[in-house]
Amino acid sequence: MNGSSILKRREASLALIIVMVMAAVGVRAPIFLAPATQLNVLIDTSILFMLVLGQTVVLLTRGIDLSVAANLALTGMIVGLVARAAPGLPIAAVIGLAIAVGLVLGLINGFLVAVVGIPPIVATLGTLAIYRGTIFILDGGAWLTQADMSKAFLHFPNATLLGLPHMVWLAIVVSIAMWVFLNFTRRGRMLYAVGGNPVAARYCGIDLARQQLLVYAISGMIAGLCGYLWVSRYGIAYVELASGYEMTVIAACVIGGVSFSGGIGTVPGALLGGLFLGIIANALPVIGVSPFWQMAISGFVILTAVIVNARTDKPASKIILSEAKRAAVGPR
Amino acid sequence: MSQFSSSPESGAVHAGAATRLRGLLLRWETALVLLLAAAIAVNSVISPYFLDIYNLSDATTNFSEQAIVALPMTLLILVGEIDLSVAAIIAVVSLAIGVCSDQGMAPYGLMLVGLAVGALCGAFNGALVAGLRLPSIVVTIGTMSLFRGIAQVALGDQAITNYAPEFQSFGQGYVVSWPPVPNSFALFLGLALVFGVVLHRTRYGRALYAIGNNAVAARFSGLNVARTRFVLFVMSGLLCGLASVLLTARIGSTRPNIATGWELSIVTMVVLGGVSFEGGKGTIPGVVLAIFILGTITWGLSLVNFAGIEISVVIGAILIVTIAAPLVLKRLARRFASGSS
Amino acid sequence: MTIEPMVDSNEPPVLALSGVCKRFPGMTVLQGVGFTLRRGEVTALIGENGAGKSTLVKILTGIYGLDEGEICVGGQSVHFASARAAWAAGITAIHQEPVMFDELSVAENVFMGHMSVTGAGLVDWRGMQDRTNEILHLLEAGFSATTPLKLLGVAEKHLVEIARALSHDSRVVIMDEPTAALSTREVDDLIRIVGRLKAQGRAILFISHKFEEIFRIADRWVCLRDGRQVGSGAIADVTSADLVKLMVGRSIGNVFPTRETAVGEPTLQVDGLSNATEFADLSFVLHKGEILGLYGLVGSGRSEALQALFGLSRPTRGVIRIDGKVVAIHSPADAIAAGLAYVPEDRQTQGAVLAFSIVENVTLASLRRHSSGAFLMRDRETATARSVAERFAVKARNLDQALGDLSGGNQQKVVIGKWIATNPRILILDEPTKGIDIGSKAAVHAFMAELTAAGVAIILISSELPEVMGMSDSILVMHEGRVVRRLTRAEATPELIVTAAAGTLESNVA
Amino acid sequence: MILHRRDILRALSAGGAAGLLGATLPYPAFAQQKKLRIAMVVKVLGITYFDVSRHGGQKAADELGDVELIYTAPTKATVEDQIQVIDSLIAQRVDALVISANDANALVPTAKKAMARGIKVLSFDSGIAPEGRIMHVNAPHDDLIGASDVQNIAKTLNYQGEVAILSATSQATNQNLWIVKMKDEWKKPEYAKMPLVSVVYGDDVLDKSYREAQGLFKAFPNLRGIISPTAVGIIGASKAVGDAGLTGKVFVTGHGLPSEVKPAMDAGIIQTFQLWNPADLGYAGVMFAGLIARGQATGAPNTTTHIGYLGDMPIESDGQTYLPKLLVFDKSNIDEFAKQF
Repeated sequence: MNGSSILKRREASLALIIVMVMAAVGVRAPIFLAPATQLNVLIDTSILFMLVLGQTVVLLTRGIDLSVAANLALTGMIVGLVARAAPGLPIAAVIGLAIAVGLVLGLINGFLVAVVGIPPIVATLGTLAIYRGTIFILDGGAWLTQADMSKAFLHFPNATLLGLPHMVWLAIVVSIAMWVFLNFTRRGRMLYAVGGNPVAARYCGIDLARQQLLVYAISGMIAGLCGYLWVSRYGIAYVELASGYEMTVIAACVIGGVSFSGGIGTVPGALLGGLFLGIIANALPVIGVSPFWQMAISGFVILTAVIVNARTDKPASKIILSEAKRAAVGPR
Repeated sequence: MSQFSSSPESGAVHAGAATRLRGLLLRWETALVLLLAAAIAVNSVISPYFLDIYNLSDATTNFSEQAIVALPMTLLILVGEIDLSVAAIIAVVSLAIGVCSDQGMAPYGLMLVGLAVGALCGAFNGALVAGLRLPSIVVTIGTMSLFRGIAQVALGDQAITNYAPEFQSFGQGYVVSWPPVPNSFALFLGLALVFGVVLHRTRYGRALYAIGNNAVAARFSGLNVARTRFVLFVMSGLLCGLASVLLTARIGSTRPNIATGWELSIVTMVVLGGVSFEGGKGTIPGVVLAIFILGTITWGLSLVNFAGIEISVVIGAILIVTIAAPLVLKRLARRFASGSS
Repeated sequence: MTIEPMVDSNEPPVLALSGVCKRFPGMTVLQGVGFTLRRGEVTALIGENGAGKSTLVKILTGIYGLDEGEICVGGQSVHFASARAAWAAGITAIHQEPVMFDELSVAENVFMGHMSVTGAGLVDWRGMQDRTNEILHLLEAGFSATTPLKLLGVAEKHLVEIARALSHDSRVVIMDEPTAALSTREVDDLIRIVGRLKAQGRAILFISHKFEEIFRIADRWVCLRDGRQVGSGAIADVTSADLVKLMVGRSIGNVFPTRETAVGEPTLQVDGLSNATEFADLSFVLHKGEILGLYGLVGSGRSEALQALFGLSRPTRGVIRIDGKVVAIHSPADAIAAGLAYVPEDRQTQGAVLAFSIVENVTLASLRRHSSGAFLMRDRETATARSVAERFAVKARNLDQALGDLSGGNQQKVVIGKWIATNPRILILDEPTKGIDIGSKAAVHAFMAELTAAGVAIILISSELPEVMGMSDSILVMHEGRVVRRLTRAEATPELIVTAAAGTLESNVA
Repeated sequence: MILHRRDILRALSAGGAAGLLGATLPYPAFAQQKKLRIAMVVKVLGITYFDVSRHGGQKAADELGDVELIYTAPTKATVEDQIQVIDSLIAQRVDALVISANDANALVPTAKKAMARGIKVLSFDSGIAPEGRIMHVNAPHDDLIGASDVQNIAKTLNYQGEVAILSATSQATNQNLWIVKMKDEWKKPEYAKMPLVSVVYGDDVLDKSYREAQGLFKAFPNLRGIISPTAVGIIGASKAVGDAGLTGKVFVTGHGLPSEVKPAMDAGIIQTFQLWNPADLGYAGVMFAGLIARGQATGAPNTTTHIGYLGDMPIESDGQTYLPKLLVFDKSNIDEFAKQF
């Protein structure tokens, strides 16, 4: 594996900060540290974990997917409508459908970016509007509620397997799959190459367009899966579902040390970024701090993370003078 | 490639051939003019209420504040930066105005406070981007949360609403009564003129294009790249301040969710105007045309009672199609050229 | 170094090109190119910039397709759809600027695009690293497979590129100006490695502007001019004068202009210029009409020191006097105001704005002089640009043509013209002729002579010994951030300069 | 020069009639059309509650005869978007506007502009400040609602245990008023063993409401009841109770649509909740608007108007009329109402 210790140090420091935050919250409200609460945090953050990983692969190629939340909402609505029309649909089919719909929406982004050549931010800004609007057009703006969904449909995410809800299991599976993909497959390593130096990647025979199609497809599939989970977990689907959530996802990536300039970012880092925001979101209500603080805190943390990352990222200035000579030069 | 001739005729050669770049932009703007004409024509057909001076005047108020912020955003994207915190700055400024208004400050004072707080927020962004050399997209995603977060923390569970009528008239008044030109629209037109002249006629504008195309070469040529970036962020903050004053005065209310999502609408205006994220490409006339196109389409569709979200679908599609069309055409042309040879 | 090439003339050539043509919309860049590469032979590909060498490399590496002609590998006609196909056929290239991945490890850089996988379909990290270490060992590299690339210097990155070529077990290795960014010592190392590749029976296509190297290592040569192949043959049968004549289509007499050395009074005095890590105690006096050569290996701190002088970075110490008065230079703008100009080393990223027209490039450093108030005066700009274009004989359709459309040499002329437009009294030229063709080179040298005659003082940074020695009135040699030798034109010999630059100690320039 | 809006209004009302006529010249037919066009503008599209009120409005339109009802709303519940929607309706020269406001004060200037152009402006459900409307059709009296909310949870909990309120946004006018009235009711001695421990805000966003409810369980381990006087909050709260396995320990009540709340009631998380009939609100709003536009009612304070099946509705001195009855749902009637809305 890439032996860059800087990355590891960054993740360690983020983990440390998270532990400190948890300890501080724990002092104010010990219940926060109870296993049950921690499990709740984990459940609550599972969707964010998966979305952050999807966004990470896109960011690795110097892209961005602003349409994740819209994709999630549209997929959720489509799945919900299908499930309402066919209540007997097995849950595996529902999940398969969600992933398929998400994939199609992701491929649309991929097509616009990789084949047509539209800058990712513009393409996904456009599809963000279109996907959200499509939800409205699909159902005229009506809400789908629990009453429209079958028991099985609603039950799945929270049902447990070996003590953990399915939702957490899915997050774990996606995380491991993504970790293996990014570290142990040729295609995964190629993503780092494409983002790190697109020209060099081309010289290595890597087809940039195919890599781009791939990452938007991955991001789309994950968004689709999360669309079903979101809708079934909260028992609701509507136009503004998860509105603006793309910014939370991107913020988690930034905190997790995934670079916008491509080629830098790891699965553990991204997960820690998501965990951080998840903990903040869950801790504030527990310690009785107004939720209005949440946004300001996450903004502050993003800026701190960026500044810290920039510090550790600075390439060490090329040292030409030998030690002794430098001492002689030194500042006056 | 022919030998550059140093004879006097070269002047004629020069005058006859437009810059490749400029030629391209010219075509982009021509396309925008056609699009605008089409939008106006369609609107006049689908709604009998479209061509009405009062209605058009009302229509401008709904985009003028965003359009004002689109001007500095154009310059920022032109030099390869972006400010995603604009809407959040509007919220913070509105908060500051509200707090001062509750203290009984006079309307002109409120205006100054708005501009000052906006510029301050911009300076904060600028210091992080230009001073610490951080990527602006990340910095402004951070300040976007921070600024709006501050507004949320400070406002908590209240809205500030008791604005003096004199202050509200900034946002609700008209420069002249006939034709009824709202203050905000007049300000936008004036600012667009200033921005256009500065960008296209002065050495400061040339410097921006140089930085956008190659910041390193610009720095090596003696341009102060860091200071320019800083100034642009301050400018962005300042005009967000102005937009916030106008918006707050127009709706006479400050809530933490004021101007939510505006950053994306503003970026859409700029991108549709032909400004490229790669930097160094784009014009003010292009952006102004894009603003009119978006305003016209939005207004036309609302006149036939399209829902806002349906309008945003149309706008999203127009954005993608207008950006994609030249790319696809270029590719087709290339294929045709290589196919025929 | 006495490795005999293993040439067996009965074998089919490793690579054979015939009638290769490539067109871009509106122009033909290659026409009727045909030559062969043989096992264990180094073939030098020479030609002025814009002659089509790079295009040919891109065709051979599968980046471009070709419009006409045929490429045969080992006697078989091939068609490269991608870089991968070229690899598969056993062709790899080492590019002029290392094209690599800073964030990844050396092993990944070597194997990117053709990583081996284990039975489970996962990347075989272990095997890949072992293989890389083997190759690195062969190349006597001082780093390992797991080293992050970003920690390596330019020369080491070239080693990684060579390791990449070896990892493919390539039959054909293309080297596109591999020595452009290397110091003399590193060039020696490279030539040794080329010798070893040759001994292993690989065919090498070596592209260079430096005849000295070509005559050291090449067995055969192929010359391109304006996209056509104008000759080929054995190196032993030609002289450099013959090749120059073929390349430019005319003979160039004396390479360096003769100058009346009329050095005037001191204009720039630098005293103890230092920063913390890159250079220390740089002191010199520059006179009007003088050319001061600054020689040193890449990484000796010469560019860094002069960039600090020009206000691009902050020195920690040092006094700068111009015409006897102390000046404070905190930014390039201050430097320009003080009468300095700096033509940077890297034309593409530091010198030129490629999307700008010739006019816009020429006036970029002197916008204030070309405007009235804040407003730009198009007429004034055009007049300046025209005078620059005429003075340098810039080849272009018109003054509004984008710089990116011009050849490298013409771009460089415009970049130098940009600085002339500031009316500098002191001109710093950092590798002004690096990677440009002979015609442009001569134009630059002639122009330097012209300027000094007019009293302008010039500092010339160059890695090319003949250039430094041919142009300079006096020479400073830098090593590890310090001036280790000061020589007058009369004293300077290549041996003195090279030994001084290499330092007394065995230095490892990373 | 900045003209005050008052000057414009004066100019409009004096010379404006002529101007308006002039502007309408291309389409004179529209000015003379007798058919009444009433626009119903709600807070946001897609809410069942408002869809039900729309049905009520349509019923009123049918009963009035020769009325075209335009039902519209922004797709985001922000006042900026709502202003844009109202502007487009003003431009279409509807005869009356019936609005449920996203911000009481911020709509005033736009509403005034509408009235200056001869449009009758009423608010319903969520009011516009008095100077911006002729009258407001309100839900049942706040004290009635507030008291009933507290009584509902008290009945469920048998007057014992900690209770918290999970509201919509912190600025929501209605919710804040009800909370005040709830607190008044709470002062009564019978609630001594049932303290109010916290008021939190879920912003009418489902996942936020859900998380706030979870936070309540953590912060108040002895919590027994949650009052959520908002249709989104009540769903989020009951989902959180179910998911946390607290069914039977923590009970929820508040306001919601029977069809949406029924699953939670079936699960035993909710025993009783309440709502007025949103159809009645829409019905009354459109009916009043139609009658006022036709000059058959004035909408002035202290007058009484006969509003179809709702009977005589008095407008009180605050310019508001209140729905006469509140619906309390429990096991006995939920199935019947769930079919309706």
